[in-house]
Amino acid sequence: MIALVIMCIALSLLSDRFLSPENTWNVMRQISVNMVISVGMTLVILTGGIDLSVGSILALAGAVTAGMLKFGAEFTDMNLYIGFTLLGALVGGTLVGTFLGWFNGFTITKFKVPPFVATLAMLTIARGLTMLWTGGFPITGLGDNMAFIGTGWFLGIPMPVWISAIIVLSAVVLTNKTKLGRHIYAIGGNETAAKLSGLKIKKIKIIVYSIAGALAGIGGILVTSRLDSAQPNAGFGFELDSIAAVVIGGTSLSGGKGTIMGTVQGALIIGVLNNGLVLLNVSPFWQQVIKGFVILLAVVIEKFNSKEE
Amino acid sequence: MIALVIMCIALSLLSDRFLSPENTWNVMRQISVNMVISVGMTLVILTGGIDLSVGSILALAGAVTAGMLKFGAEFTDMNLYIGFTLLGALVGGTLVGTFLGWFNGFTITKFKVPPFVATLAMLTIARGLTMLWTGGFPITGLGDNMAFIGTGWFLGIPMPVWISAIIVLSAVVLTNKTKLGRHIYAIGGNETAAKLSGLKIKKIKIIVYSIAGALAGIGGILVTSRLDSAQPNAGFGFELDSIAAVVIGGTSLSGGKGTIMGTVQGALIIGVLNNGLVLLNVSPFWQQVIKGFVILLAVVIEKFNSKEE
Amino acid sequence: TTQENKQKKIAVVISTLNNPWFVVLGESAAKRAQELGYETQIFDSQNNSSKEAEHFDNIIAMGYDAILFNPTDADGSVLNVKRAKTAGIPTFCMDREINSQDAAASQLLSDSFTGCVKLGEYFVRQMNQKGNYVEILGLVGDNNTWNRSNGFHSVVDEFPKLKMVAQQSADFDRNKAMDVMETIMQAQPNIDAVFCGNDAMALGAYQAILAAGKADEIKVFGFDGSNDAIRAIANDKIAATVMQFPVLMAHKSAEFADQTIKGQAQFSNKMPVEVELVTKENIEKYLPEN
Amino acid sequence: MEKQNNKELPILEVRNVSKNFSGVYALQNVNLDIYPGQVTAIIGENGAGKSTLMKIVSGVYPDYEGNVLLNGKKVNFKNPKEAGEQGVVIIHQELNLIPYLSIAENLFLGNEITNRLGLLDYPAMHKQAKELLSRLHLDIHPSTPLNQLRVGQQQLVEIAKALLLDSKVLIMDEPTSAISNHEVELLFKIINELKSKGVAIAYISHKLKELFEIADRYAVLRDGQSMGSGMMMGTSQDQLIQLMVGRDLKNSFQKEKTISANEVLSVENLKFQNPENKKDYLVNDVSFSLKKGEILGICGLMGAGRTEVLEAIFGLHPKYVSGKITIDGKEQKIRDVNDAIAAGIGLVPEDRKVQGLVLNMNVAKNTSMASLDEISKFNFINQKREAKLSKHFTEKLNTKVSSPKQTVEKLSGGNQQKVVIAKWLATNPKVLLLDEPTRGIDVGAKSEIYKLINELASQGMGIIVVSSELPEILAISDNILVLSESKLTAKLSRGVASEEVIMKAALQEKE
Ligand SMILES: Nc1ncnc2c1ncn2[C@@H]1O[C@H](COP(=O)(O)OP(=O)(O)OP(=O)(O)O)[C@@H](O)[C@H]1O
Ligand SMILES: Nc1ncnc2c1ncn2[C@@H]1O[C@H](COP(=O)(O)OP(=O)(O)OP(=O)(O)O)[C@@H](O)[C@H]1O
Ligand SMILES: [Mg+2]
Ligand SMILES: [Mg+2]
Repeated sequence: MIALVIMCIALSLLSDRFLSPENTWNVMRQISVNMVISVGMTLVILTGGIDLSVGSILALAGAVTAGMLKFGAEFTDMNLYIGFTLLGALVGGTLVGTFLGWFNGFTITKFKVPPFVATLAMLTIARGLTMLWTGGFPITGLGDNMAFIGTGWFLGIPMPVWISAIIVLSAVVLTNKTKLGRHIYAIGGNETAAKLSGLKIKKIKIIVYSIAGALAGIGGILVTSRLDSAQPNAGFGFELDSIAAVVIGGTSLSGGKGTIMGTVQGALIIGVLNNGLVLLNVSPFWQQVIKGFVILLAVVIEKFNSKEE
Repeated sequence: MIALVIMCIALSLLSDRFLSPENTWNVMRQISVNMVISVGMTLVILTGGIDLSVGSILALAGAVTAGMLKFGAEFTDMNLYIGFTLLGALVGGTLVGTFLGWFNGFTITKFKVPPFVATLAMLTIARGLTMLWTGGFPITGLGDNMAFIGTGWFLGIPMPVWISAIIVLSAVVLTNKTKLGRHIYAIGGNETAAKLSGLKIKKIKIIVYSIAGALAGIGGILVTSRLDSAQPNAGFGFELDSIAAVVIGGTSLSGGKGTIMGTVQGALIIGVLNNGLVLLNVSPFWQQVIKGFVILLAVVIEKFNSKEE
Repeated sequence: TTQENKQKKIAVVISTLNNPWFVVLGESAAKRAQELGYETQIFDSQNNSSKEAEHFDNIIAMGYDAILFNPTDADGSVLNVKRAKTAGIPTFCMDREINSQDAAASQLLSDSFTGCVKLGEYFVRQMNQKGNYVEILGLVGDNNTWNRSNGFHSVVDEFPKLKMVAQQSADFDRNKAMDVMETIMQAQPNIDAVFCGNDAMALGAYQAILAAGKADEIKVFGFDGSNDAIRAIANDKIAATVMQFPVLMAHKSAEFADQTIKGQAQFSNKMPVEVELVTKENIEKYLPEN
Repeated sequence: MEKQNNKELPILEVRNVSKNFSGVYALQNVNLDIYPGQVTAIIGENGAGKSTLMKIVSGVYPDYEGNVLLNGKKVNFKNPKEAGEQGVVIIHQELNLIPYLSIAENLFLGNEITNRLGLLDYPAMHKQAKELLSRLHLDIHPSTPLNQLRVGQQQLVEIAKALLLDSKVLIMDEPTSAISNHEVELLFKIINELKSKGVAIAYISHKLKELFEIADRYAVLRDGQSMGSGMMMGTSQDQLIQLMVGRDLKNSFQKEKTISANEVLSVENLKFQNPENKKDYLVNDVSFSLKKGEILGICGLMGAGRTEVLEAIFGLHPKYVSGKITIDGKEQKIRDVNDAIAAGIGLVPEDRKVQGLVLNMNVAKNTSMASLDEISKFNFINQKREAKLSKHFTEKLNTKVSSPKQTVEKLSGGNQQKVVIAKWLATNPKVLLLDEPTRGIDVGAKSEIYKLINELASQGMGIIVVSSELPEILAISDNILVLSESKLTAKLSRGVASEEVIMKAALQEKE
């Protein structure tokens, strides 16, 4: 927390733009996709796993949504149907994500493939499927209804921010207030003990990877909607950004320890940093160097701070 | 082992070229860089850590070597000096890698930054430094002596194969026969017990990350030499390939368990697969899908096989 | 007016700085804008449309006066440009187009398709209309890859005796192209030429061919007109490339932006910038000495 | 009334049960009866198969040969949950708790209380948890994360977790291995309450004295086979040992008087500041000395700071420790473990699995861990010397291993403990610190470890033993220190010490 606050104070001193409402919404909107994905990643990492496939799943889900929209639109000219088509496409995209996530969970629990390998394979597979589905070309022109999801405003707040906020809140409730949430922590904390307490380890893991897949799917819809276009190479490298948000947020890669709110902070630190470096007109090459050091510093500050408590 | 053998048999049935001596050397040469990096990665993972920065360190070390060569060449026209310049440049590149690896180890042990975050920061930092050093342009035309390292032959075996073989053998000796090797396994197996037995945890970790950095540096020299050019974006994504080789080779990401020879197999599986898919002229779209499934399959086969024993 | 211009800012958004060609494009644009008295900032989209969208958000929030823009994608970037336009910021596309007639203030395009048509024609002549060739594609999810490939094939596919024996991707990467070419040469003993989606891959492929001792047998064709490739043509290493003019496009775009800001815009909305075929025959023109 | 009627019929019957792990039989045709309202002690050496049998009964291992009958009906539980639902509940030997969850969350894991919305009802869970904890005199808020508790407290939580379920058959697999007398008494009170309610209890422990206090019946396992069963009443300790190990064990820890006049270790004003609270001391101004050949016992209640005394001497917390440590008349600055090793100190830690061993390494490698320098040249390990070293100590300590290449994971607790001791003996220490060296170890192995401690002392080593088992401390120590609330409250010599005197000193500061 303290690292984020220091960063924000420093940036608001260095740039009067930083705290402007536009820029604030900007940052919030920019991190929304990473936030959505990172919520799923947090759950996966809490069980002691990892999911490298989120970026590719995002791309495939976005492409499927876009494809269904265009395909669906061919069937009907009536306004009535368009709404249905949009909903259908959104559900379709999310389901594709969920299914691939489920498949991750399935290979991990059924064949005991290490999560790193299983999801690395899925990273490749889903990317390949995206290429096959799109033929390597973006799918564009998805209509205003679709665009609203990524670019619209509702009650003075950007839609992507609503969506990520709702997902974050649900995840907070899930992790803190539900059985499933406690079981996720239990599995990551001590799998043997969890098993001896009668928890259904396999089922829970499959659910968690499916959730991660579903959220990657929603992330794909957001990205697609914002660009009014599904890009075949969307989401490339997102897995690292997402894992970074989770780990910077204090969640342990060995599982069992961490919070959704920590991840939110991690995503904010990365987002604010990216935004700040651009606001300050740091040259792109230097940006990378500075970014690395600031992340190190932020983590060190948090470490020292949490020790004091 | 069995998965690799099955793959080789299948490929040799599908393509009569696969087992030809040229192609064999090809595969060996192509995996040599990943092999060199993955040896370092294995050591890091054995201690329970991870190193995401190898790709960027590779790029910086390659660029520094190339830069020193060109810069050094300006000073002298004499043949005598060129040899010296080459050696100097090679040492320089390797030292840069070693230093960055040392810095990883330093932040991890001194400030207790999780390895994932520390090396992720280094991934960004080293890439930025590479861009700054090269200005974003490749450094090209490094001379025949330099090219020999990556493309030459010695006693009928390609130089990169010699280099990676020597490194692999040294690492096998290191892990099996030396105190340091034993300590690496002990730390990864049970850090508390290792500490209570008087092992110098911090020192050992710093050494291991430095070795990983040095090997990434050597990898950078190999890549640069092979292409006769240091590319600023060299090594992009190599960390995943390398971790994949280690994990497919049976080393556990939680540390303490695994072997260098396992990693060699992992690197071979990936290398043979890449080679086979191109040999069979599989369409680039399908390649990724197939690659993902074959890796899954390979790991499952190995699992079942090792269970039988 | 210099006084006024001092406060004005121009953003340069480049699809990726991971490729020297785009570094030249970006830096030339920024330099020219600075010469014209503007403050500039370069944004690296890292080949990622979402990243690019973020940059546009930031640029609009920071109140830039114009954007010199090298899009990541013809379709995926349209909304960004429209958003900037709504915010009153004109966008000037460089090198790559966006699929919209009126969103951008101008589009100075280097036409990959036409360039590859020219290259294809030269290729056919060099090959005497027959032989086996290999194609190495760039990133398969990038539409430049397909523009180039399609331009090339629109010519070459007319000649049935020119047979494509392998088509593989090397992600615009020199190292990967070398690996891929090495392997293809194993599967295909008789190759007469290789067409690569950019110069980096062409040089990587050449490196593989050289190591295999087939430098005299296999002709290499690239695309971009990078310095390394020009030198390689001069040294008989590769056969041809297509010169695009990043500096020209960058300078022109910066000047258009300047004119627009000053309210004296006089240029047409969309203009192709000629790309030129570079071969042994006309190499003199492109060598750095000249 | 019904309970009364059932008293003479077993509620749980094990009939000809066998279990093999990849071909090796851990149990063969075992029979066992557990009666309601009675405590049945299951006894046997390490590795006899006690835990395995209990895991079969409680659904952890669903695959086995033979039958298990509950109330006369055949059952085959597929998982622990199913067993729990039918009233068969187990407290596992290994702590099976989740480190980062709170006490309450651990207690209710898998049986959470939810409100009408399906969300967790923390107030209700905390209320129940509090009641339960107070029965065990554990005054810690149920929302405390488990990893902030010490091993003993964790064991109490593990017990509480089982009590939460409405059990008809309660299996306790070494519930007292990490807790001291005071807590054991509490537990026995609870067991007696359960008995009177008609709960059938299976009780496993290596502390024979305990069994005579609490058990009504016994059943003995040896090498996976039933060796006999009967009523505790009228059976002697020697008879039980005879059944367990198949031979007589002489209680041979009669110490020869070999204490020399030379002081090997002296500790003056040892203080260990609590890292989490600067005003608090985990070890408060402790001074004592140790002579060559002396065995010094340290007693105290759970949390008295016994472990901390050893860790402070061993250099584990240099930042927080002050005081003067002298070895062989030379003052030593011990800033880390290496300094301690160099000064001639070895520490056999409290928790052998977490602190003592690298479990997936083999016996030889664990043995040489702290003395690699001696067997290496230019950083290269002389593997022949390593093998010799390991062989020397397995023979000397009579460690049962199939080969030096066997991973320690697969050894029984007693043999694992011997490997840890061997690791320290290999460094040739002048002073050996042993923290709970016989925890979870069977009578046979225990007496071997006592014998070993004696032998080492008679060779001139200075030895400090921390133990919660008073009879053990009384039997082997020349002198005894008692700690209470971080302070030294008594120094007793062999003649003076008795359980009563020690307990009084241990409770001193509390009052
Ligand atoms: N999961 C397992 N896989 C293989 N062998 C096992 C396993 N669990 C136990 N064994 C073996 O079965 C035998 C019985 O072990 P068990 O844990 O039941 O002994 P125990 O009587 O409880 O011993 P202790 O008193 O040390 O707890 C031992 O030889 C042990 O090594
Ligand atoms: N890591 C720690 N950080 C802070 N306080 C601790 C820590 N470990 C133990 N303590 C505290 O130090 C005191 C001594 O605890 P400890 O368990 O070591 O005593 P002990 O006498 O060795 O008991 P045991 O019988 O469990 O071995 C207790 O008050 C405990 O709460
Ligand atoms: Mg047991
Ligand atoms: Mg203790």
